[in-house]
Amino acid sequence: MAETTTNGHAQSVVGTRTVRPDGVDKVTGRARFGADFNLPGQLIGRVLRSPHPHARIVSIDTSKAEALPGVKAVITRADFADQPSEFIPAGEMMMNYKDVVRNVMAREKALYEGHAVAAVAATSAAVARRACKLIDVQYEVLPHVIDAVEAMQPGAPLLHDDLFTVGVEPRPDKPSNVAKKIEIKQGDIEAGFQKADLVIEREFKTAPVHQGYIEPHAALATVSEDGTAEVWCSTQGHFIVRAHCARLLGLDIGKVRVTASEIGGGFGGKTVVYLEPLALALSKKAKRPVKMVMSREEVFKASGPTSGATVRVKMGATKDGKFVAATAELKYQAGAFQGSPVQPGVMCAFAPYDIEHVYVVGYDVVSNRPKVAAYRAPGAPISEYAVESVVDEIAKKLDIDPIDLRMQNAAREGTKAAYGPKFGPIGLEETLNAVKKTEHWNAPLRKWQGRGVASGFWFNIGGETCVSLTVNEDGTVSLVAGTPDIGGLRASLAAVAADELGVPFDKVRPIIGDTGSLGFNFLTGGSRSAFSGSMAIVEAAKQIKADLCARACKMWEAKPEQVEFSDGAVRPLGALAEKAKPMTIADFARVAGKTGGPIGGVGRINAQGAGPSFGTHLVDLEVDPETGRATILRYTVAQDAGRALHPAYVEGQYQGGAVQGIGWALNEEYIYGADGKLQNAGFLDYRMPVASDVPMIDTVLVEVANPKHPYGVRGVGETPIVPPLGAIANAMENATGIRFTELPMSPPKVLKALKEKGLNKA
Amino acid sequence: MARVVLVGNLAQLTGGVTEFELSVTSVKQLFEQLTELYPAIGRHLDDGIAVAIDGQIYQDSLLEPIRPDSEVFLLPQIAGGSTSR
Amino acid sequence: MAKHHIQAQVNGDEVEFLCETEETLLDVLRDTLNMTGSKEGCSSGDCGACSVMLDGRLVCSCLVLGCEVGGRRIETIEGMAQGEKLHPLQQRFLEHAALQCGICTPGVLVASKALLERNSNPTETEVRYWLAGNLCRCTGYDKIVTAVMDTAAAMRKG
Amino acid sequence: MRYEAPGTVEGAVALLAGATGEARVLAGGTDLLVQMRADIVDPGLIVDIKKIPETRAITEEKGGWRIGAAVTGAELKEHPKLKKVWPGVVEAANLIGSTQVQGRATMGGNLCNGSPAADSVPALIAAGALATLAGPKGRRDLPVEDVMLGPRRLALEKGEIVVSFLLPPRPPRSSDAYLRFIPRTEMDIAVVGAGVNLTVDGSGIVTAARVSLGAVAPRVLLVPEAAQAIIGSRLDKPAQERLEAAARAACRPIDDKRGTTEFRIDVAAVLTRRAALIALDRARTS
Repeated sequence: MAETTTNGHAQSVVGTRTVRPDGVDKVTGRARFGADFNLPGQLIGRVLRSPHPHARIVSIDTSKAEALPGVKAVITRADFADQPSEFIPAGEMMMNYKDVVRNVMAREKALYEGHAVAAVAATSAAVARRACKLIDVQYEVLPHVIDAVEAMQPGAPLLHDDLFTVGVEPRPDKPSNVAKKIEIKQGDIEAGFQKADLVIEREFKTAPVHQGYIEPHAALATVSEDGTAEVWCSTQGHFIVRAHCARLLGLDIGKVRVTASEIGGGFGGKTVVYLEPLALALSKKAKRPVKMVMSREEVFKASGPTSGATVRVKMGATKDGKFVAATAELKYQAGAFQGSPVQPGVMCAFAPYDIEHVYVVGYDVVSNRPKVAAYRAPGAPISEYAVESVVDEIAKKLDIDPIDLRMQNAAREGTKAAYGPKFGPIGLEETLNAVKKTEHWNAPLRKWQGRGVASGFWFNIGGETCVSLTVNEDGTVSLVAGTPDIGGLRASLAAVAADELGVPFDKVRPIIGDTGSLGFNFLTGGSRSAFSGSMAIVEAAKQIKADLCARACKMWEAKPEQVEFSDGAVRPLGALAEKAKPMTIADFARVAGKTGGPIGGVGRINAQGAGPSFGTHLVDLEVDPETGRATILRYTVAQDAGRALHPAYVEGQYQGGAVQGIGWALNEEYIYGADGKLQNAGFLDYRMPVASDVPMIDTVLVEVANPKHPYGVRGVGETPIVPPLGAIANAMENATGIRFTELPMSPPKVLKALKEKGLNKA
Repeated sequence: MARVVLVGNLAQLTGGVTEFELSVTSVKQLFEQLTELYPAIGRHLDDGIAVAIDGQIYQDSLLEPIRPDSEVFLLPQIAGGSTSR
Repeated sequence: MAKHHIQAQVNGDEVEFLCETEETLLDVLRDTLNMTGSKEGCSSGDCGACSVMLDGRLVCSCLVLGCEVGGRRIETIEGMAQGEKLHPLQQRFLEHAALQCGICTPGVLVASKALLERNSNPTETEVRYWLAGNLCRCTGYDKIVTAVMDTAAAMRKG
Repeated sequence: MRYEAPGTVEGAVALLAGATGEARVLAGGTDLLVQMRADIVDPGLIVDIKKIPETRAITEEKGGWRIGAAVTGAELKEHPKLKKVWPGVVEAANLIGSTQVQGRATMGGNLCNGSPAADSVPALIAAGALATLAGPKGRRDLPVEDVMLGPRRLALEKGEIVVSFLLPPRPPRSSDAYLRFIPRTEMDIAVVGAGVNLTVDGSGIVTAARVSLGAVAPRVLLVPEAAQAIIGSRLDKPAQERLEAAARAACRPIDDKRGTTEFRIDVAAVLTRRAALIALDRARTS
């Protein structure tokens, strides 16, 4: 890889495909994930969950369970103080503490099948299992509602009698299941559609899907008599876990120490707390460490997923293809408590395009399902799938190449985004061009094969970040970051540190520190960790360089302008160069004590300037007309990374996001029975793509530098899951001539549609 | 005078007014002036609001400077960028 | 009833343990023998994260009872590297960035090793179907398949 | 929970016959262990039959093949001869689960789990396989189609186990095939399964056939009407249409999370035709 220069320092490691520092532990089984931690004397905790989707909890009798030998603690709603209504950021979405305390442990009502109603800690898993069966819960079963649209109807079963729709003036006098109505407006919609030669309006439905991380939630907690607490858990944000746990258990934040284990996938689903407060409460009662691990069934029934939704999109275009007006109505399932990702869904819907007149309205709707959690670009894949489908139909009706149509309307630097502000430098056009240049775009297709293209957008964020760099006695560097590393963060941050300080990559040891070792870090989410972390490292390295230059000046009796730091050493300039030899970081390390003490820097920032990220996906698939089964044949992802700190792990984000999107589009869904119970709470019937379901995923790394970042970095983690749904739906239309408006496009649905058109013959 | 635009539901707290001309030099001043005009909006500005100054989005950053010719948008925070704990 | 007293061979070492009938080989490995390299993703044989070799056969250790393995030979991820030296698959998984979060990696590596021991020159399709029982949610499988095929090619050259 | 691994059929039968509470036979365990974990079953006794030599053997017998009930899918696949003679049976057994599951799963377990969606059962029924049972009253042979009565309901008496399967001798120009439909390429339970076994004469006319369908009724079906539809034909278009019609007529499926009634019937017809054509092609060239 060619050497490039940013901010005057030569880069040798950034942009190369280094072996990740945490890699060896992960290929040898040594890496410790959530369930791999144990403490002497630990108890095993287990949760008793509601079998009913909606029921008033009349009484809970735990006496029989407490009497069982080996049971050391039982907790219920009575063990958690109620919380006032107050919104806080729960990972990538807002959540209300009043709801958080009710979600971790049901209070007045159980609001979904799998809702925690009690928990036990016992000397073995077997005893805990038996104890749960001995807890007597009296339920008054209530009528339930699963579908969001049904939940919006008057007379639908009401989940919360104190929930009044926000965003409607005047404030409704009756409670409902609609928590929030949000709108964005731009220009004059009526006037806009007047200018349209072609107007297309369609309604789309998507099913709720789970993040599907392979590692179930796990937590190990211990609380001592003086109220100091320690937690080891699998999370995307241990500082957030600390904040939530301290709040729910009434502990001082400073007394709670949380260590993030290696995390076995999160995708947004590990940004909230489930087991951690329960393990702490049990440990507090039992005075012993308590370990809790969810089963896969619990993961499906009581964590995640993201919203299912109904989306109506209307777009108007002139006959030469200019988009003149667009409206959308989004109804997102929030699950049992308000807080679906409908807000970002609303803001992202038309973000890739330059449209003068836009109106989008969204509804946040509760129903008897698990509370949704963030999932990779929360809310965006749903609304953008609907829009990309309509865009594809416009291209077809106007007989314009779908890439050219997107290019003609693409947002570019200076375009006023549908959600308000103007875009800075962005790479949508570049990704469209990149896709058009691929051999894939022009490859021939056979009968029953189809090709689809779609673009996608995600904001990306920065946020509070604290990173420390310490130069050790031998000149090696310890890097401590506070955002859990899910997909190669340590490799990226170590590369930046190596370049900033001019030390070899393998002399930098990056670790993820616990909450006691750094200032507050917001969680790994919003595609922020490499973006913000690398900014903080630049800041920390700056401090070290300044310190070393100052020490050199003292040692050489020189003035600041007579020295400079470059390529890993402080160098004397001009005349001074005759008397003094450059001093490397290792040289300083050896005399650190003599020259003022330990050498290090701490980057403490609230990272701003996150660069929006755009991607365009291209997919070929083949449909078996006799069974309705679609096979993905070929896939290409082009996305703007700004600057790829570690190209292999950026590609990995693109490929992983694309395949998650394939699952969302074709087979994944939460299936409920009339009884309101989840019927496919396992990997067998919740059908995530397996290795034989997908082809190689080709990637094109587009790099339109983000001017607000020292290396030009943009977040890359979330955008890759946005385009697949639309691209695959468009490919299905291209293969069959049928526009599918409901996800997943599973074989029974596809075959039914083919039959209705009399196409179900090979 | 900086041009200030409210995006989304905030306008409901200003009786529907979505655009202002305000002479402010920082986000902090902007919030103070808006709160004087519309006390109801204050609580919402404390948290959950992002500010876009000339196209660049800032997630709760009170001290960002605003130039006289700046175009400022107040929008909901994206992806929980808020850092209140 | 009393626990079963089992003697077996794990990664070449003779081990002895006590277990209840309902405890799986995975429970025994992780909780009794403290070998946490094999992961529990589903305990129903659907994710492959607990893959181990049992008398030379690839199995999900969550679908084997601990009391079944008396006198048998078990190989886990912990036994894959030879002393200081990583197995070629482990080395190439690192070089190809074939892991992200890494939770599925031990199972994928054990399964891939089993494949290459039977088929030194697998096609992409053969690799994908052999690994269909190993779920990975991070990588989209691309770099995993590439790493396995690249390792096979290198091992054929010897 | 008691665990026993007897070395003889008699030993296993005695244990099961003498059991007071719920007793379960453990072969590959790929269903039993999952059901135990999910609290669906909680047996007081588990009898592991893998230590019994005859449940683990594949032997030639009177021109046919005897396959032990506890032989794994992987072992079937690796057998040098079996795949040539009974490709349909072997490919069906090899569709049960992942590579890992193949290392454990057995046809005995697949049958005795009592699921209408069991992959190996339609192939065994199409093959005309007999199940050899052993119980307190001694041994008996039962056609595989008569072993399963309904979901989780078997014709086995208390203490009775399936010891092995007997695949009959093969006339020349005979072969079989099994196809199933799943939404993914692997790791799913069959939404529909179709097994076809047939013999053709020198001129390529079908002289004998057996057709079996899985996952379209409370039990795996033997469909004689479907067989009749192609016997005497070269499986030309009209014969294929008769075959599909007969397959459709036999289906009595349910709507569930894996597929709708309509979908199952449509796909059953398609898979039956496709499996028949594969079997025909194999028979001609065998």
